[in-house]
Amino acid sequence: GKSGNSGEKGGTLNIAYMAQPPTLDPHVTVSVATTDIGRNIFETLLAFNERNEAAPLLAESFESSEDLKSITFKLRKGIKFHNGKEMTADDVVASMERWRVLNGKANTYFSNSEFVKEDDYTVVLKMDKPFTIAKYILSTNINFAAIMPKEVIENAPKAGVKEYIGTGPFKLDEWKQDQYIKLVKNEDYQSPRSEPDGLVGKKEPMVDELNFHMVPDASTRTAGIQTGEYDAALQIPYDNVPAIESDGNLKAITHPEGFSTVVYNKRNGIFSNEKARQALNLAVDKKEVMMAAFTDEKFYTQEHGLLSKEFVSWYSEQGKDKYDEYDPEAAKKLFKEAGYNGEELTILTTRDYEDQYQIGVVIQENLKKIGVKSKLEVYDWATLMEVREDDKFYDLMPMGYNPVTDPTQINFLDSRTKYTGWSNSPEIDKLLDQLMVAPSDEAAKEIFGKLQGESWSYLPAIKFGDYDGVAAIRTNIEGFEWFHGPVLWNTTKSN
Amino acid sequence: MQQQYEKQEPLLQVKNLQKHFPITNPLGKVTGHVKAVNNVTFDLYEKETLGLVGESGCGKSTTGRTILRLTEPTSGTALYKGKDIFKLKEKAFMPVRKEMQMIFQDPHSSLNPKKRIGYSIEEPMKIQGIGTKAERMEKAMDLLNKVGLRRDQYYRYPHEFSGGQRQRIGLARALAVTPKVIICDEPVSALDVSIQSQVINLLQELQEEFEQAYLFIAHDLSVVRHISDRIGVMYLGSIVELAPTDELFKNPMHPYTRALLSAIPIANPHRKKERIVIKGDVPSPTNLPTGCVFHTRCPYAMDRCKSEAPSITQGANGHQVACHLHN
Amino acid sequence: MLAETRKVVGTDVIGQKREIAKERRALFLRRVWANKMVVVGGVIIFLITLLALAAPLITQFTPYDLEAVNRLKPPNATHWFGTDNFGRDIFSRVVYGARVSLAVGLSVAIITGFLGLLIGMYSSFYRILDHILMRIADGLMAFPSILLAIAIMAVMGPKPINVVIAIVIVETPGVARIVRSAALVVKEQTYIEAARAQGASSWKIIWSHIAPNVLTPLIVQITYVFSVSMIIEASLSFLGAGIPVPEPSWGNILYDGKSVIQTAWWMTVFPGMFLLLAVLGSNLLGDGIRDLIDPQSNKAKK
Amino acid sequence: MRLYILQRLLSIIPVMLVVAIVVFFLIHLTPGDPASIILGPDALPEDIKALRTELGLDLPLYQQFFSWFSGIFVGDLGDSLYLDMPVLTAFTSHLGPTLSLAILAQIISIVIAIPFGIIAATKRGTAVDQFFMVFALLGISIPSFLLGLLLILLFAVELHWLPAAGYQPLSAGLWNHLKFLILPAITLGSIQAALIARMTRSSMLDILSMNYIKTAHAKGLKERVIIYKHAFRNALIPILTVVGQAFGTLVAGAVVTEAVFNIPGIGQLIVNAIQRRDYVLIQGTVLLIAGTYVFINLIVDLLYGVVDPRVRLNKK
Amino acid sequence: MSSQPLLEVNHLKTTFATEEGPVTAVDDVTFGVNKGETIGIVGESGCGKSVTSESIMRLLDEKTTKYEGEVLFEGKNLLQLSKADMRDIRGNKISMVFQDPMTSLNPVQTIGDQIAEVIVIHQKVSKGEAFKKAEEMLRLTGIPAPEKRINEYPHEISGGMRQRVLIAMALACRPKVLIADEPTTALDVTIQAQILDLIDELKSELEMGVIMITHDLGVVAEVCQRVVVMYLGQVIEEGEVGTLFSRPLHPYTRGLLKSIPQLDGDRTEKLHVIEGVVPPLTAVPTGCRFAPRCAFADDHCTSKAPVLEEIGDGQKVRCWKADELLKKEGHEHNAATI
Ligand SMILES: Nc1ncnc2c1ncn2[C@@H]1O[C@H](COP(=O)(O)OP(=O)(O)OP(=O)(O)O)[C@@H](O)[C@H]1O
Ligand SMILES: Nc1ncnc2c1ncn2[C@@H]1O[C@H](COP(=O)(O)OP(=O)(O)OP(=O)(O)O)[C@@H](O)[C@H]1O
Ligand SMILES: [Mg+2]
Ligand SMILES: [Mg+2]
Repeated sequence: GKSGNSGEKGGTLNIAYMAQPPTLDPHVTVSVATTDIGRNIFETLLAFNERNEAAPLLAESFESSEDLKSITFKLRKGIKFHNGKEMTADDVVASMERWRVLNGKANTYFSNSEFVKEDDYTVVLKMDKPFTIAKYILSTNINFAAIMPKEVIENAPKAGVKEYIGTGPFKLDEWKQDQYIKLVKNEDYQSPRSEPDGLVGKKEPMVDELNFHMVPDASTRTAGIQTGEYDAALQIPYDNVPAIESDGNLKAITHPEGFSTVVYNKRNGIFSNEKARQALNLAVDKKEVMMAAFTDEKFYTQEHGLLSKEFVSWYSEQGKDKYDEYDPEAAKKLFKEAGYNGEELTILTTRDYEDQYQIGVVIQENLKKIGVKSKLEVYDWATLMEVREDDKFYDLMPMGYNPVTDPTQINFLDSRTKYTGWSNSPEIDKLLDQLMVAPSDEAAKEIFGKLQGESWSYLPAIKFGDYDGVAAIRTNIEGFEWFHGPVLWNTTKSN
Repeated sequence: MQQQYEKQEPLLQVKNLQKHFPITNPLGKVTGHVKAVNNVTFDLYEKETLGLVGESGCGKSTTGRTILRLTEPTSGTALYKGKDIFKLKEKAFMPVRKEMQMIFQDPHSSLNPKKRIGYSIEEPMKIQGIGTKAERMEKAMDLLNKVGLRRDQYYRYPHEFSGGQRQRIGLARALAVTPKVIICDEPVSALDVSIQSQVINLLQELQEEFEQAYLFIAHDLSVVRHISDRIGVMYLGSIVELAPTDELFKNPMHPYTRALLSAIPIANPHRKKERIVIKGDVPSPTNLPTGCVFHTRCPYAMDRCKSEAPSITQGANGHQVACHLHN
Repeated sequence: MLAETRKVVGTDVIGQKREIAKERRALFLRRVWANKMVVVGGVIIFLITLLALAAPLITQFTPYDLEAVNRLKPPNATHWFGTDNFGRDIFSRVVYGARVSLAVGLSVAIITGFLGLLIGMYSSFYRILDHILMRIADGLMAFPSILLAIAIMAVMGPKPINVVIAIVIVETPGVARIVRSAALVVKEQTYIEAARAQGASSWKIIWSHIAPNVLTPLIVQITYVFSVSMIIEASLSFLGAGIPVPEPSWGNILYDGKSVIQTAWWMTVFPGMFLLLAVLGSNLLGDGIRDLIDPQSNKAKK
Repeated sequence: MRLYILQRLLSIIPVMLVVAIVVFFLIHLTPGDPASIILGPDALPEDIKALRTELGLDLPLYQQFFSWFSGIFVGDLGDSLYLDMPVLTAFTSHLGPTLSLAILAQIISIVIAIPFGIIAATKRGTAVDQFFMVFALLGISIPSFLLGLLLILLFAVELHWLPAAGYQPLSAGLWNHLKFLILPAITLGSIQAALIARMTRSSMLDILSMNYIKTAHAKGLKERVIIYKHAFRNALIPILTVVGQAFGTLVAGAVVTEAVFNIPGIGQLIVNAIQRRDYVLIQGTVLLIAGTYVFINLIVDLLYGVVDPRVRLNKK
Repeated sequence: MSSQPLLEVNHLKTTFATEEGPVTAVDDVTFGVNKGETIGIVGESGCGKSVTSESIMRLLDEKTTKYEGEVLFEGKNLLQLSKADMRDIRGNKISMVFQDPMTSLNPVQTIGDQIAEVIVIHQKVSKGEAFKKAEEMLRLTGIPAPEKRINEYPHEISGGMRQRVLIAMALACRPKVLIADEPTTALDVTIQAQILDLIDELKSELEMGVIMITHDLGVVAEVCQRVVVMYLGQVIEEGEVGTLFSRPLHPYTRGLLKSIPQLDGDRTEKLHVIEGVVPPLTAVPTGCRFAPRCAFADDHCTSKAPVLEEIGDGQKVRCWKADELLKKEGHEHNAATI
């Protein structure tokens, strides 16, 4: 809660955004756009505070039972939906039940659990086994557990609800497909009282309108904020940052954006052999990878940890030694041992995410240096999504992931999610299971350390590091925060 | 001469030839016809030159083109050596093509502008597989010489020639394969008199040598008179009079023929003569007059002429005429 | 008398023919030289082609050597055209990129030229075929090239040849239409009738009489296609469906340069200049060749 | 005449048929799944399957084709999978920006290209001719994503004369509407201008050597009158053809330019639809573009008749 | 003859710049036209008749053409006139009927428009009046129902009518000089006769000078008062029609006249031809240009170019042997032809 509400109220905040979300229903999609825009409309029972701890938002408070098999949520009273109806336990149960089925992780971990109403302002999550990290999953900010009115939930089609009614500080006013999404201030918004803290605490809609303009071309976003057409522009290309910084009216804001990896195909081809995976780990210059993709140390951190440094509570040194290894000669030998004999490897990538493509280029060059042939297969994102499901199609796939808030959200670890790459480590699976039922946070942390170590030796993927994104705002914007996405309440615009 | 013909079998017999071009509206629906050729009947004998004269647009070229099946006839027959060539399939017609050639009226558009004239002249030989490459080239250069051009012009393009020269190239092309019948569509109209006589002499020499028959279409009656054995006079798609040359000039029977003959300018400033002026405009070929096609402009038109089309009558000396005045 | 001239000349026909042919060649060469457009265009294209072919000899770096620390360095003694966002040498990328771009431009131009000629000619000649082919062409013209490119690349794999196929499909209908419209006019000319009168087959009429007369618009159109296909390739890169990288093409160098245009002008200026030169050269060459093969245009020449 | 127009309009049907079949199978053969795109990369297979069922994507291909195709005949192009609106609505709402842009670009290109072409033709072989033609070639040598960006940097970022990107409908006022379109229209227009200028020049050259131009000189007319009144109108047919085609391609989507200037037009619609594998929308849009194409060609053909009386008769 | 010719062409020389170097298509052409007189120009195809007439009007492409000599009209040298002054003369005081009626009319304008246009610019009358005049001109040329034709396009009327439209256009401003370049080549004799009559009538009415270019010596004999014979870009003989036809002096003229097929001639006899071919303009013979084909040529002829000389009776000839020929066969000839 650094920034107060010093600025003036009112005005319209024009934000240049990258892509239109498929829907604003956070239950049905993992789209980041849905999160970034949807978090202004919808709220959750729990959300992360600045230390990435689960904290109550629509809940007044929450409490785990002794046996860790249930969590009780006390709801805040007097919260009104945008349609004027008051939020009660019925709405919460309906929403949470729908989310529990639709969210991938929740569906796995809460498959035998249930939300039940205790009274109008109390809801209990009942689980079949102790589950420590349940609160983190509930606070997830992507594909999040938005609370909507019960009636809306009941009429919701599979592809997402059509009426976007939440409790958030802004209401949806107009969605002009592929042009803009306009939100207006929710005059009846009921804010938590405490100081602003991450996604919780005091939230006050300061501007009258939030206008998300869909501007897919990055150069155009940059130009648009330079001319003042936009007040904020997200995902500014790194190479445009100097231009932003040299402009007295503009400010560049760097923020954690995700982590970079290359995923192995562990079911078919050479990388089904662990030795080959380790060979690649030795062959790739991780600094060069990060540099090529993210241009400057300002924008990335070389980091071995599965969760980024901000997740202080999860930090562990395990696996760092493996991360630091770089030895092309040894790599060459190891590849031989793994049975490599001159075949051409396929690196699957897309230019829709430029960093992934650039990582692909660097990997290819690094492989070439040790005499391993490879080709880049570049597809558009939609095609990539389909072909990567084919275990004969590729050997390596550079992939970036949004920051995760707990280890269970890392796709490539768990063999049971059947995520592309097809990890198959009983060891990792076992550690994940243990982690979830760990009796305490300390125990969880220790298990996580083991998990991280194991993952660096099994190598389902190589993590290259964490990277930042850059947003640009005009200097007359105050209170613009970045926390797992833009935080636009409490933001003001002066003239 | 004509007595001679009677004994002989005609080489080409054209009977009741008709060619109507459909006029279509934008939808492709036929709204009417240009009756370019209505009733043309004539015989062409070996070694003979048959002149064909008439008003511009009366269907002379169309007659020639139809006989070569460059456009399909509407009705009628054309017997070449006894075979009806209109009934032949395209393949079976090919050998006949070899024996019939045409010199086209328009020297500007009848040569491919992108081909050297040597190529154009050699092409008919090539199509019919005559000679080797060198022989063909030799012959083409020879032909150029014959029609009064220079050998080194073999490599030139049509646009480098004047209209008259182009007409001679067309002639050379028609002569490249020795055909039996040549349809000469105004082969000398763009030439000045000196070259004109050169070409006419050449045509006559070749006729002697190869026993060719010519259908000779022209405006210039003095030329037609000089070269033709017989002359047909066309008006609005029909042959109105056909007679041996001297007979026709001595004794023109159809009023149109008379007007035509009287209008010939004579290259002698000391001689003036009376001209028969025919009034009115040529009727449209889409909307032919009833009865005799000439009645709208005929100074002697009778009631009968308006309603009844005259049939061709055979007169003495092989003189045929289609006119109510003469039967 | 005519026979006499024949004899006189006939004695030395061979010599004379040789003489004429020699003169012709000389005249043709003189015309080529006199045609400034052909000379300038030809020299430009020749030089670029030479540069592309000699790429390994004149470049110090391969277009793939990356050195992330050296990214976006302005032109200097080692990197004549500077470096790109991977620290790769732009000079070598531009030179090698010429290979891909020229290959795409040329192959698209040649293939569309050939197909367009074929389709245009036959549809102008046969009515029923015309209806079928032109409807298909109309339909194909409506297809966004990006859709075709993505579809083809997705189905057949991201290979340069598929970029060519995609552009060919999009560009062919236009070429075919131009050829057809010109051929329809030519078809009605008397000289076509004359060829028919001599018994020429349809094949001969189409290919040796109509075809040479539609060459002028065809050449103009295919030089246009040559230029445009290099640009389309660039645009496909922009939309993520261009020449599969990291193979350099002017298109994808330009595209990479676009995001750094404010800080690294050299990434767009150099490939852009080459693209411009190639377009200019090909158009000049095309116009010039048209003038050369069009016998009529000589007359109007000074 | 009316019948003729009707017949021409009916010829849309075979075109549409071809397009419909090709686009349907092309897009369905292309990898990518709309359901998994809507649900995102981490969606569970069951959810994707359920959504596929809901969207009717699990039916056999031919069945999908026929249900879509039969809809066309009653004017139902289906609903977009992604955009939550009927295809027709999506198309018409994106058509406005595209049309405005296309018209403005066309005006710009014509205003530049035709005088250029005419002057180059009348000054054939001189430096003026060469300068104009090289200038015209610049238009086709710069990819639009680059030209567009350069224009933005110059006129929007540096000079602040015009906005960088975006779109305002005509209802927001003429200037508000136009100011967003000027730069993209120049970007597009410069490409078209190159082609039109070249065509104008060559067509004018043909006409200027015609006999009737000599007749006009012999009448004592001024050079300007001869060029504009006698020559230009005769030269217009091939020019019209390229203008028509150019306009067609503009309407079919100035994909890149619309992306650079963020104009919500047909080009953006189709690119987004492709990236999202919005089958129904792609099919419908391509079909409608084909229809537009046929329609534009019809107008061009009718204009031929206006320009040249001979064409009215010779129509086959 | 009359004191001052209406139009006088003096030593006109027209040179084209071509790829193969400069080509002089018209070289030293001199003749004049008087009021009410028709002068015929005849000669081999390609000898420069059209270039001569277009040079008078300065209609050739200025960039590639060079004119020398002078064309005097009303005391002014047309070759030196400013463009604007020249425009005043074209179509107004001197007009021209082109060789090819099929392509000389603008296909996209109505006939009325095209005729009225010339009237509007030269006579400064309103458009409506100009149309009335145009209609009147069409009627004069014998086109039936001109009020209907005036709204038709060139492709809708026949070749003969187009020819008449061109004549109407040329005569619309009642010019002082009419240049008619083969106005009847494409027409049959009956229509040809009509058109010639028309030109003749208007000539007398307007006191025009007419330059009639034609191949048809019959036409020349019927309508011209004087004839100019050209060969390879030069005038080789000029004279009164009567004189020239009865006493041609230049061997080429003689050959030409002898080549005409006579209506009452012997058909079995071969037509006379002039031996040899015309040399190309890029290789004109030094000396007399006709010498290589001339039966009378000697060394003097092939080495030295003759000049156009007056022989008497207004007859001029460009031949070294003219005197000789005149003496030798003057009387025989008269007997032979007539
Ligand atoms: N392909 C065609 N379609 C329609 N009408 C035609 C066609 N060819 C010729 N005609 C018409 O047929 C009539 C006769 O034409 P044709 O060319 O045979 O005349 P012609 O006697 O040769 O005239 P000319 O002496 O001018 O050459 C004309 O009215 C002409 O317009
Ligand atoms: N623009 C030009 N450039 C070069 N040569 C030309 C040009 N125009 C005409 N000529 C040449 O000038 C000569 C005279 O041509 P002109 O048209 O005057 O002949 P003509 O006497 O009118 O012939 P015809 O009777 O065939 O009309 C020809 O040899 C021709 O090739
Ligand atoms: Mg004819
Ligand atoms: Mg002439």
